[in-house]
Amino acid sequence: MVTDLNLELLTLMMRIRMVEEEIAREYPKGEMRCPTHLSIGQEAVPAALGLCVSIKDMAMSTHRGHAHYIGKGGNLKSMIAEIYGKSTGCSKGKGGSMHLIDNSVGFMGTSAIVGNSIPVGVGLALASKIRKTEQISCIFFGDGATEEGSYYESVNFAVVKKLPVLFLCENNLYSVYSPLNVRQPEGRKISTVAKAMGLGVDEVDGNNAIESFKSIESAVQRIQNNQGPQFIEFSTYRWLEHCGVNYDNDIGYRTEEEYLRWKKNDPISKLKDKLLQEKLISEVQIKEIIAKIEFEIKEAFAFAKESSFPENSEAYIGEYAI
Amino acid sequence: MVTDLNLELLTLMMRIRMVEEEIAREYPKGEMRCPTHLSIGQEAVPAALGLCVSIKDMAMSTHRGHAHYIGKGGNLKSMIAEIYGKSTGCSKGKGGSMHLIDNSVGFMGTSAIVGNSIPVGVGLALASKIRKTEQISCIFFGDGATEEGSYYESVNFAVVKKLPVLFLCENNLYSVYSPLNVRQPEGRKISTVAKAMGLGVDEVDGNNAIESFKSIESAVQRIQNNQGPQFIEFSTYRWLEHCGVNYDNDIGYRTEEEYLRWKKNDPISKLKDKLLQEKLISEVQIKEIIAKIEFEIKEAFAFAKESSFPENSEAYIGEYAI
Amino acid sequence: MQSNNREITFATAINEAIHETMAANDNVICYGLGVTDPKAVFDTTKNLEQKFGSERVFDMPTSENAMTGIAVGASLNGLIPLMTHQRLDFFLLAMDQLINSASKWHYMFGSQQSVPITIRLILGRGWGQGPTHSQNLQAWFAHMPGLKVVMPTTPEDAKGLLTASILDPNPVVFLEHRWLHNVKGFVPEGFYSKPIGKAKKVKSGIDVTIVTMSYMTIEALHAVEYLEKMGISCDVIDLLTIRPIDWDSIFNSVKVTGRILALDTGFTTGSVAGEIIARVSMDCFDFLKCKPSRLAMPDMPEPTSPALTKGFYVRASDIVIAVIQMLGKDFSMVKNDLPEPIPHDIPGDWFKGPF
Amino acid sequence: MQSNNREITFATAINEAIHETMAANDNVICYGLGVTDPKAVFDTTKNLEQKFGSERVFDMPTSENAMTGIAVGASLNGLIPLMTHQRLDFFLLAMDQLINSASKWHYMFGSQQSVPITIRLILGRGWGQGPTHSQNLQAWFAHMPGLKVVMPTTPEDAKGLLTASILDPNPVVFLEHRWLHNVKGFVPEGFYSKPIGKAKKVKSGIDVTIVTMSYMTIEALHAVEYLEKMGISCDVIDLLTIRPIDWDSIFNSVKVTGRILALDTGFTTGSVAGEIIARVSMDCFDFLKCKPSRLAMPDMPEPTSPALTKGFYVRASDIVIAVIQMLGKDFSMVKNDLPEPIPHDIPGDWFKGPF
Ligand SMILES: Cc1ncc(C[n+]2csc(CCOP(=O)(O)OP(=O)(O)O)c2C)c(N)n1
Ligand SMILES: Cc1ncc(C[n+]2csc(CCOP(=O)(O)OP(=O)(O)O)c2C)c(N)n1
Ligand SMILES: [Mg+2]
Ligand SMILES: [Mg+2]
Repeated sequence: MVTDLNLELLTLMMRIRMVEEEIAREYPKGEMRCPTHLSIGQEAVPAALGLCVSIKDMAMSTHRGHAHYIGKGGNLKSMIAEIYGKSTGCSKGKGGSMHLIDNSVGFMGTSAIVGNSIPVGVGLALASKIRKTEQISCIFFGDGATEEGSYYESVNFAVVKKLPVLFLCENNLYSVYSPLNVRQPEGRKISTVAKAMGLGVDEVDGNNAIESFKSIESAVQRIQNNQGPQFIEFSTYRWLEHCGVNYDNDIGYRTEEEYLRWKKNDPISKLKDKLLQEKLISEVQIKEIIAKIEFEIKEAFAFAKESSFPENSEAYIGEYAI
Repeated sequence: MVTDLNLELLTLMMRIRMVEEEIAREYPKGEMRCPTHLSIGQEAVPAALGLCVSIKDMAMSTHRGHAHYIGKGGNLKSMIAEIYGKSTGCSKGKGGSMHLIDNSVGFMGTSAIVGNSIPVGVGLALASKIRKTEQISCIFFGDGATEEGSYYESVNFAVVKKLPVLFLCENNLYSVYSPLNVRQPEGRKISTVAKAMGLGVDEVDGNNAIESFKSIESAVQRIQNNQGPQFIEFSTYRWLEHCGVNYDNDIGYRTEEEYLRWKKNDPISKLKDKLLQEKLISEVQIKEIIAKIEFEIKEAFAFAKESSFPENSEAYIGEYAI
Repeated sequence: MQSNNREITFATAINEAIHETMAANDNVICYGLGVTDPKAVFDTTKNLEQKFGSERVFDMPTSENAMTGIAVGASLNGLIPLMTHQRLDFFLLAMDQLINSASKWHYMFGSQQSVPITIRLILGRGWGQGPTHSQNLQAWFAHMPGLKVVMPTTPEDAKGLLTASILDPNPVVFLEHRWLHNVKGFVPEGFYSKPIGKAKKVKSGIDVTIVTMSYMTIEALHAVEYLEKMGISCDVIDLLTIRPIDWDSIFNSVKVTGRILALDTGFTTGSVAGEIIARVSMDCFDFLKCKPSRLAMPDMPEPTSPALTKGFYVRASDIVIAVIQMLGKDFSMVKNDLPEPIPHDIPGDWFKGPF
Repeated sequence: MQSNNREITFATAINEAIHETMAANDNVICYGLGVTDPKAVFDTTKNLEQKFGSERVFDMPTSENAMTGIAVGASLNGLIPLMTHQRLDFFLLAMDQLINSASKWHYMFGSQQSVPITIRLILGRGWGQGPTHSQNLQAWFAHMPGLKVVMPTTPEDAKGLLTASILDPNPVVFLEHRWLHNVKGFVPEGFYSKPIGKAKKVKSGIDVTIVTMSYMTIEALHAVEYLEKMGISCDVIDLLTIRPIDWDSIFNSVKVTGRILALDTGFTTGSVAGEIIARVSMDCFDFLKCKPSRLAMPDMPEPTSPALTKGFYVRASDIVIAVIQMLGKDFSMVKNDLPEPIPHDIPGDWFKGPF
């Protein structure tokens, strides 16, 4: 059981990583014509969440949503096709990388506006409570989003109404190129404020998939035990530039050393090495996993590339639901 | 010295109360044609603030701004004339009761939008810091305003930049007719969250003028000693209806008992009785104070009533500064 | 629809619409500041909590932006939220959620999900509401793809259109002019709905088309009565919905009259009335017998002092004069015949202030 | 003004304006997300922090609404804040402070204090910006009393108007179209300013008046060049300021040409172009030789896929066709002669995405 979980975590993280890497390889060709925010380095939290909750539970995410979508079990082909702007995309090409959705697995959407999806996620939970559907709403957001007023408003309401919400803050130290200290007081923790607001709170190494899993698991339990909305702050780091697919340690907003330190703390290698060391997994198995993922990715990109573009007339359809 | 302060506090509170009472008496005549929010029962905090800071220090306030304006030393005639919509009003009749201003004493304005004046007050402090004017910015707001996202955004920025801001939260338990518990989690204190956000914090009986004064005095000192922005939560209570001049304990959103309990806790009687008991003041003195204030009020109302209305054409002037 | 008609106020009609719709559909919830308080948002939310319970009807924190996003989220998970704000001005805090989320969700996620929320906004006027309690910014909403925007005048239309708005699968901004809340009219009992996007001809005539909305319709009807006595007949079209606008009704009328006057409760420049003038000028150019005309609020914040709002609002007399000018007749008596009511800053004796 | 002209980009012109103005006035401060980062808001804020220090030039928390209120407060206490947002869409969070505070402060406090703030907003288009990174909502701002709204096209105007905006005693919304940032033009060195509220005739002609703004002026100039070859001459008026609008320039032109085409980068319904059509139809009715015309963005959110934005934008060919139609001539060859550029979703080769 534990072995299975480890393996599943590793596999899911590798899947996220390898998809993002393939996007990074293909992106310079200029066929994925939309702003794209990768999660390389941040795979542990989305993988852990995905394995902790069921597909009836819901997730909301941000501009940096690929990993959350894949973690929650979203259809890979539909995501890649969406980034390519194809009619088979999960949003039919209307939304692009920043607007992913797969309702069939409870991945309810993402937003390109910082902080914007947080209240939407709380609303999902309000409906879950009133309609007694027993779903949990899991809201992903970054450190920057906690500077938006709507974050506090959302937290306050969730606490007042004791809603089944799990707030997942991936603190990767940056908002675009801005380090934390120009945006938030030095020494103040996001989780401390969350706790004072009335949330149940945990803090965890977001590059440790197993610890992240445990933290989420227990938060989910607390929600299910009616202990009210929960919050977890994950420390993590993105390896590539904020938007786009390149390394950018040279441009000067962060140091190569900092990057290397975090790279050493790679969530995937850490788990893989541990499992190899403890002989819970073999190199052969890993190769098999890689092969399987590579195949899936190939399929997904082929699907996306072969899919047709939406008819031009589609642009003028969909203003209103009927 | 202490006696003087006590006397000043008492006098200023009585001034505020008696002005509000006169407004309440005159309002039903229908000549003050604008929404009007009185502060009867909440006189201690505005009086204490006014006596703690100098006129070069600045204050921003809300829809419930009469008391803050008077406390800060705002011109009484101009305020009453403004409520009557006269050209001699502090905003030339353009703003009414909810838009008071007296720049000559650092009373920088009020807003009819909940939470709206909080960031404006922080901006005043930013300029004070950058321009090295040594002014403190004092921001009055209610418990309801702490539900607005802009409050948190403002606090965060003030803490990041260590601005000379004093946040004064008058918690009177209600936002219009809504009690705290439908808006904020039971048991969570506004000051606890403020502290977690990084503010220096105090909590005080906002119906005790001397305690309020001491709390403000020490917060002002901390700001002047570069200890960063400060926050004080004052517990208090308004006696009359939210907007308008009537008692409304009968309509059902709060109990007569609650009101009577708070009425017993009247900031003015408390201080007056204490001073009388300790023989720091005599009934004769009090009568003199009352007579003096009555005279001022009479003058102010006469001024307002005798002042002319603005020319109709004034409505079309002032869109832009030139 | 029941045939049994009764005279009730606009506010009561709103209240009935919510009651009927909540009874008809368990997923409808209703919240907003003051929704459950003793004043019940000018009586429009009376008895809802008692009837439908505090899970479906509740007060909220003063958090306009998040509470709008929460409505969006709740609607994505099966509820049908109706939110109320006592003034449009407060809702400016929620433009991110209204525009970046609600209005685009259906389109940007490839028509998979819709956002059936309704936002009731009350439009202030007069009695010292001043610059930030009186803004009629319907032009903003009417400019936004993905929104529907409803502005009824009569109690009957208000009830039917609020029902339709709540049950519409799209985000609807429902605008109630404060000066209409006590206007009475015949209203059917029971549940019924009226189509969003259909204007209504409230008066037939051949000389001038008057396109109007919400409270301006009241002034227009006064004006038309006066004009009738002068032998001038107007075709009066009450828009009811300002997005999408019922262009056919407008164009058909202008093709008959050849003259158009568009009225608006908002600022003049960039008003919905301006859009109507523009479309009529483009689409009915050959039918126009004289230059089109528009009457809306001055391009100024609304001042607070009653002295400053005298003559500030568009009144029946202004409408009459605009119409007469189109026909090239004498209007020297109009201001005498139709003086501004005294006091000019309240909708009627029922209004005792302060809101 | 120095006579020494050089070709620089729009972005550099913006950067120069800020440098010059900050040097000229110690009270000017400059902040916004990314203002001090390595990308320097598309190079427009380059070297400002180095030159003027981190007290006057700084990055900020992602708190659009409060940071706008903070600008208002700072301006009331002697500073002159310039704030930047990388997209207009993000600024929707700040409508309360812009509308309820900044735009009304001077009026509602009886003209005692003014709010000299400038908000730079960048307007997105193309390259997958999608529904929430591409909104051109200038019509909202142009509707608001108390705001000034500036939308320059050329680097020279951008520099002079940004200087004027910063130093104007009123709140100014300064709109920069992303597709203009790399456009080059002659720009005087040193400090200078151009008057807000004055439109500019960028081409003189007698057949049709084209009223345009911002990036649409580029397309209009392409169109006019083509039209000239056909013997059609256009009077092209670049608005530069959309509140207050320079009506005299427009009316004077229409009185000569008798024909008007208004262009806009925003949604069609309720656009500034619509307001222009409305005013021209009312104020120049007797001069109009044919129905007025308008070209603006479809009334739809902007989709993300490049396939869906093909033909979505108003292009030179559309302008040419609209003009030719007014003159009743044949336009069958236009789409052939002026095809949409490939790729259609970038302003030029310089643009490498993603923003
Ligand atoms: C309201 C708003 N402001 C600014 C932006 C520009 N922006 C896009 S992503 C981003 C960074 C947000 O940082 P964080 O929340 O920490 O997420 P991360 O990118 O680090 O995952 C910003 C500021 C935006 N999209 N929306
Ligand atoms: C943004 C906004 N939302 C709602 C209102 C309506 N309103 C006016 S005063 C008020 C109560 C605010 O309560 P609090 O901040 O505690 O101040 P108090 O009235 O108790 O002094 C409300 C909700 C408003 N003016 N602005
Ligand atoms: Mg981050
Ligand atoms: Mg209160």
